[in-house]
Amino acid sequence: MPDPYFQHDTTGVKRMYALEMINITKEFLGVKALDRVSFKVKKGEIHALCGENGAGKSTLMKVLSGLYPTGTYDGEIRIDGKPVSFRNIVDAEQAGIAIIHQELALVKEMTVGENIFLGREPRKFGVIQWDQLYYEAETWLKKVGLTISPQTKIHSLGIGQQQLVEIAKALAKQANILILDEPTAALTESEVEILMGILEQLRAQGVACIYISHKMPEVFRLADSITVLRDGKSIVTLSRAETNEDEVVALMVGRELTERYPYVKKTLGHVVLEVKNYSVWHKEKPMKINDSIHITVRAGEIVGIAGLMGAGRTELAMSLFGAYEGKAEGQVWLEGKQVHIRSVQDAIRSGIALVTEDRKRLGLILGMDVKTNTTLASLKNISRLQVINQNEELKWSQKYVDELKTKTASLETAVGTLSGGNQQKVVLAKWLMAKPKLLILDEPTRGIDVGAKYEIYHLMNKLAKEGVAIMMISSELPEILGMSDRIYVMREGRIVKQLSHDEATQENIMMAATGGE
Amino acid sequence: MEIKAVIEQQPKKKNVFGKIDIRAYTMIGALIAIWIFFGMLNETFLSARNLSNLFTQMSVTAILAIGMVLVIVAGHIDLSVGSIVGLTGGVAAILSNWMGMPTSVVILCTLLAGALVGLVQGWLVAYRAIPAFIVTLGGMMIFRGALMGITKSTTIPIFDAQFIALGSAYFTDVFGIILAAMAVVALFVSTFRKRKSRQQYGFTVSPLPFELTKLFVISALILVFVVTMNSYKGIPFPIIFVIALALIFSFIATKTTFGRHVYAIGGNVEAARLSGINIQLHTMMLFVFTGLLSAIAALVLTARLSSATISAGQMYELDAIAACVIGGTSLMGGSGTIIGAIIGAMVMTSLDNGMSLLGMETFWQYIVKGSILILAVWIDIASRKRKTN
Amino acid sequence: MEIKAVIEQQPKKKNVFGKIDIRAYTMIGALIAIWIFFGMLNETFLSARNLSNLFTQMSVTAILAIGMVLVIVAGHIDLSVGSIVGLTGGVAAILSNWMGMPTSVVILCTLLAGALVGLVQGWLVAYRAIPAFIVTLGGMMIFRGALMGITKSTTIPIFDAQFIALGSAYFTDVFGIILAAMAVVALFVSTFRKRKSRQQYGFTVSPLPFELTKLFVISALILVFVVTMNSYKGIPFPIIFVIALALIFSFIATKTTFGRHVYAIGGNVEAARLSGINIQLHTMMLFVFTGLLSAIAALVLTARLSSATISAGQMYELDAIAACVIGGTSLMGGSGTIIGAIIGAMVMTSLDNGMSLLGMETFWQYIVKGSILILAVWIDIASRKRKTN
Amino acid sequence: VVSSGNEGGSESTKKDDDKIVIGFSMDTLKEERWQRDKELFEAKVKELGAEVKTLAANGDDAAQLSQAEQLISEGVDVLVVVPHNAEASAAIVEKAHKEGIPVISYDRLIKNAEVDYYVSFDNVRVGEMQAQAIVEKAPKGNYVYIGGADTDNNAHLFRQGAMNVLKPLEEKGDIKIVYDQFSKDWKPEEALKNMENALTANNNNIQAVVAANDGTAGGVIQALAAQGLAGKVPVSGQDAELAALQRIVEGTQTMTVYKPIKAIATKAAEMAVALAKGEKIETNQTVSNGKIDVPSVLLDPIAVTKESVLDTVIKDGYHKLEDVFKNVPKDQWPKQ
Ligand SMILES: Nc1ncnc2c1ncn2[C@@H]1O[C@H](COP(=O)(O)OP(=O)(O)OP(=O)(O)O)[C@@H](O)[C@H]1O
Ligand SMILES: Nc1ncnc2c1ncn2[C@@H]1O[C@H](COP(=O)(O)OP(=O)(O)OP(=O)(O)O)[C@@H](O)[C@H]1O
Ligand SMILES: O[C@@H]1[C@@H](O)[C@H](O)OC[C@H]1O
Ligand SMILES: [Mg+2]
Ligand SMILES: [Mg+2]
Repeated sequence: MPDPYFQHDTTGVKRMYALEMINITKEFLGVKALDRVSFKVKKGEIHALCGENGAGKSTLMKVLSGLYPTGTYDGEIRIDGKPVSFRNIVDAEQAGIAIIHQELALVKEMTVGENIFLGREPRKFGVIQWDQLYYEAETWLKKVGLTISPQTKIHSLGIGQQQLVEIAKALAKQANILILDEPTAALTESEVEILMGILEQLRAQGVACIYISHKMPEVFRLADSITVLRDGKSIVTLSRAETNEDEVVALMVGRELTERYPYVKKTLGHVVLEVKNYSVWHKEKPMKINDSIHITVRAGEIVGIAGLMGAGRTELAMSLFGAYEGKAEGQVWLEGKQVHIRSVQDAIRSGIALVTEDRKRLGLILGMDVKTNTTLASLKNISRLQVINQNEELKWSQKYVDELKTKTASLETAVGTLSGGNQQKVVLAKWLMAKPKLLILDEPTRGIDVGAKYEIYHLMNKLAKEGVAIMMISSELPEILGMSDRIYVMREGRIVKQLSHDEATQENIMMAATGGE
Repeated sequence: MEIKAVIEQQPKKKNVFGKIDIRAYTMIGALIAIWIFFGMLNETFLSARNLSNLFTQMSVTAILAIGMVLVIVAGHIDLSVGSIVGLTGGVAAILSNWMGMPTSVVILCTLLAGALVGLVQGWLVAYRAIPAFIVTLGGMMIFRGALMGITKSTTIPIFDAQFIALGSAYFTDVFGIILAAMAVVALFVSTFRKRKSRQQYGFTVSPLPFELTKLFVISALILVFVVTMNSYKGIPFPIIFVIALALIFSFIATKTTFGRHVYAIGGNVEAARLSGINIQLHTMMLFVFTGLLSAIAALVLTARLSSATISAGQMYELDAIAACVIGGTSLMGGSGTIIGAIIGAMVMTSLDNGMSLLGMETFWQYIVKGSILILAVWIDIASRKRKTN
Repeated sequence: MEIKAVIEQQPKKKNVFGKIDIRAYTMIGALIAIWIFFGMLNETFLSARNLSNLFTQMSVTAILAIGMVLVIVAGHIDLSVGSIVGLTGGVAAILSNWMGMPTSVVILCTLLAGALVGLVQGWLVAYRAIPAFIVTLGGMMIFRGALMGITKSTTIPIFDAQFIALGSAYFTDVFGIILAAMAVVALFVSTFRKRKSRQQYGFTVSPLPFELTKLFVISALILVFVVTMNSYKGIPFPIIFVIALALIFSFIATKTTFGRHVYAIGGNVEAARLSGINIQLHTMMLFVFTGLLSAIAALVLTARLSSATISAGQMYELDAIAACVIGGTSLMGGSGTIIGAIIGAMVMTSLDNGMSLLGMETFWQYIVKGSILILAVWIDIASRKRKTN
Repeated sequence: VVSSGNEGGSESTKKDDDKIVIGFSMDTLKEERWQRDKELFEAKVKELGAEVKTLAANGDDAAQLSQAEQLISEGVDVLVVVPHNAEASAAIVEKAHKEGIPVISYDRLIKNAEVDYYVSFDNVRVGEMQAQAIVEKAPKGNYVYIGGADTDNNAHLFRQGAMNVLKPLEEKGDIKIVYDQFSKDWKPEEALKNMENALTANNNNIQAVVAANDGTAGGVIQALAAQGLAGKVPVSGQDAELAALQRIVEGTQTMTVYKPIKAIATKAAEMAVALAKGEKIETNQTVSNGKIDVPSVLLDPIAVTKESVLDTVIKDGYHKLEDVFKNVPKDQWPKQ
């Protein structure tokens, strides 16, 4: 595809680019993740990199940041017009490149401050200057709007706060080229605002930012230019002014996508879940994370749970699923019968399924294959006398691969090598196979591309139509608004508002979630 | 459809390689190399008689390694197996010699003792969340102490001929042939049933001539084994234990929900828990298995020596763990095969046997064995890395 | 806001407890309980003289545990330390006795040998990605074999009085007092410098009276220790090694980039790599450290026994690992403290010492030691869980 | 800076009451025989009106040193030591002497130290007896030597003794040592494997086996039995373990070396108590330990064969007749 922007690429104009990646090709075991990709970023611009799951965005950035050193890929990288070759991450950092990886890369047992300066600790003769470290860490934390002490251990932070720490860590490197690989996947709206502010500031300082996101509104609010990758090839680079969301989405998926949230009005059945006066205690501290919760979900209904990070939605879901260590009190009724769920086994037996928010850590066994992960929660159904019928196993997992359009080389591919969206589909397949009456989805589309998201929404509608009750926790307001029949808003562990699909707006949800007037 | 096409290749590949992973293949290679090497240096090494010895000598380590694989796969470790061998051996000898019980009762009680000891350890690991390393290190001391206590530190001889047979009898030639025939028939039947079932599900199957060739090769190997053993004295009893246990536990590991859950626990314990797997029960059961297998190993060892001694089984845990790791079990949990562990045990025993046949000095034996252990894993890792690059 | 409130408690809590974690506190409790228990049953147990013995007896395990902590924190293990102790002890004895080298040369060469052996193992683990369990299990055999080879399986006595002093001399009373005074001064100076620095950065510091009380308590403990030791023969040489090494390695672990990077590697190796930490170099260095520390332990042991024997150091790896785990080191990597490991070593030595003072039968000693090991960790785990409920 | 520790050595920790306390520091209690040593020694000391305190080190030099230190702290009057390692325990002697406590070396000689007395059987002599007994049964042919733990100094002494007898015969061409290996940790199963391999390598053409102790002999005999050779090939042993004596009367083991433990334990106890009382002790000879000539009481080990069982171990009360002959039909039992 001819691209006017790239055609300027002759010696004369080179200098305007902070970064040029030319004809980058990278293969994994015969899979071409990148195929002669070219990508250029100007100084002081925010450049969005878009593409479906598995398009090669992260791989391209790993090449750039020295994680895949020179020699493991073909092609050329130039910084400020000068060819560079990175033997490792340190080389790339010295060349002024900082990256926030898509996967959280924090050491859980260490403090926030230590993590921010990991590998670059202020030191004298190898001795760390702790006071200086924490002092500086505190200033970087403030920049990203975190008011926690830098001496807090990472493991006591929520996933969103951890993401903010990652951002602080990258900012602290004060790089000329800053790469953000889906930094907002775990952030709430207000934190996204803070991040946007920071990025605009950096742009003013001449820093080149590469921004990877599946959230189109963000991309269009921020980016100066947008490059679309598809199947490991660079398709086009556009300036924001020249394009619109629909065009970019179409370029990403290779076809037109008309509607993003396929909401349908459903006919509701009987009450499946009824939670009365339910409270959950913190697993370590004498405090309630959830207080006097009342929730009902009917068959065929999609109920959205909105709220800010730390509102306690995940704990509620985990507790209902019998998977939270903290004590719970109150009543849970399933299809008119009171149940006492003490373990995940109880929950599954009662017909509850939970798709967790952290699929890598809690949802999948990354070293095992697609088939094994798919059948893990329902082995009983395909075994006789504990012996697994391997043909049934193949049949069922194949069925879900087909149904969910999971992109995988085979049923025997380790799920760890799949892209995020496809991993999420495997998690969904696992729970669909368990035939739940109540399906709880915790951030079901976090880090997933538009195409895959759309497929998941359709699936949710289909399940609802089949009579499954769905409870969807999400921090993405458009998703909540676009998909839910009814919305509960949570704040500090309590349900503070209930809204119907028609009543709900971005504004009244945020108002309730933040406690504003 | 593209995906389907890819999937269809898979079963073919699977059939070629069976259930054994690449690491096991490297190790089979290493084993053959070791055999050829010793065979060239010493003519008796590859004689039927020495091979028979070799298989018998490896039996105790192999039995222990079978249980150890699963424990390691689940992300734990069992340092107490050697001491359980000692303790249950002592129990068996006391029952047989001092109390004059018949062999059947002795076997039953010994297995029970092993399972019980494993149960207690398993409970502590699973339900009290004490690291297995600590529980079994403690267990190692406690059981050794208990052995010294109950036997009053004496050697207890076994006189019961039936008991002794467990460790040193041979199957008659005819029985061996019958066994082989049964194995071959079972192999054919199961393969064809599997083919048929796959076809019923509409899955592709590998071409018949290919499948047949494979079957004939395996059958030939079984026959060669039995004929070789028969050309000496027949199949040694302990080896039948090893083969039976290996088959049973391979089946458990690969074909049952229990086995699948164990691998899942080792792969990601949190994800396994959230998939409704009862982590604690599974974990406890694994230690019951190692306890039970240790008791079986104890019976074989005690029978072979026709006595129980207080040093019996000392350091066997390290042999068993080494066998697992040589055979491709990852100490991080989540992966490992029983067949690999058996091959690992065979590699180590072959080294011991070969070097002692050559009359090598003790200190050289230590050095060579240590070096080969490292070298084997090194080569394996290097070759896998080359392949991925 | 609620979350804020919770988080702000954090730094304050840290000041109260210092750098030692809760596990270490439980273990100090256990240690005191053990001491009181044995002290009640046997009047000599708490005598200055026996305490002096006790500290000397634990020195070798403690030195090994210091290195082991870091290796385990990084997610590895070193099973070869016992054999390295044996081998380097043999090297030292050969140099001293057979070749008549002066003690200084002997020490230098022994340390070099230990570091070298560690370097090779570290290289295999770090740069050849062979699991440490395998490398060091192999190393355990190789080094034991090498020891038998070089010493021709004989015991080599040491005659050099200077060498022997390393293991069995005492510091004079005056020197002990001077040491104590220096330690107290250093403690005060460093605390106040730290306070000042914190204040300059605008951080809150704990109230002065509180800090002073803490300082005085620690100073008193140091004094009590020195006075107790002096009331027998003075501070035993080996203990000074232990204290010095513990201080040095605690410093490395908590205050230097090297140490923190080791914890990062153990906590999340991917994160460490993405932060540009040279994983391989760090890993290799850890094994150089364990090699070096094993050599130091070998010098102490050889000097104490005034001879090198071929069984020296056997099974010490398990003692060292047990000491670490009792002291709160997680075998999953990422967490563990040096001071904890020393306390762990002390717990185990106290048990050995106390039980043998009571003249308990050997088999009971095994049983009790194993049980206490499990019990200590059990109580610790249970108490932590109770707190969270 | 450094003090050698001499000046601090006070008598203060010594018990003031006039009761004599003997410290008994043992290498191990793991083998059957040491259990007996302990019992007999303790009984005799008590009989002589003194107290005894025994500690066993489980075969660890450092542990033994620690335990000796403890006994010294407790203020024992005399220290009797069964050293795990001959040289390593020199440190014990030195420590004891600093406190003015005399040391008796029990069964194994402590080397390179000023040991006060030595009571023992001669280990090299044990090896010689083993080989001698076997040579009498099989003057010619292929010999196998199955040693003890390569890491145990005694194992080397036994081997040395055996070779004193065997080497000249080999040079003469009468016998040939076709296999010679140690057995890891004295383990019977190691001996079994070694013997299996020896038989295989020589196609069963083996006429005699010198095994270092009864445990290893047990393993050897198992291997022989599997070839139908048990009882046909002479096998030696040591320690007069019950299991071995049973094999001897059944005819599968040729001999064991009985170290009359009662004798050594009694002698040592008497010497220790006398020493504590400051009495003079008569010895018949001295043995050089590399540093001094140690006044010694050397007891003769006794070779026990089928013929002499009755007059040795059974007569001594070391084992009971009915135990030893348990597997022999009662009508064939010898008359006592
Ligand atoms: N280490 C690896 N080994 C094998 N294949 C890999 C590896 N890393 C990535 N891939 C493959 O390369 C392709 C590109 O992956 P990449 O992670 O770059 O996609 P992405 O565009 O970042 O997707 P997402 O939006 O899900 O993050 C995918 O097909 C992926 O499966
Ligand atoms: N670092 C922390 N320290 C103490 N309590 C915490 C911490 N992080 C979270 N919590 C508690 O857990 C509760 C729920 O947090 P969590 O992040 O799971 O909520 P959530 O609504 O699921 O948000 P998310 O969007 O991150 O999933 C919070 O209200 C808070 O009380
Ligand atoms: O009596 C023997 C003893 O002297 C040796 O040290 O260990 C083995 C025993 O059989
Ligand atoms: Mg990506
Ligand atoms: Mg959440």
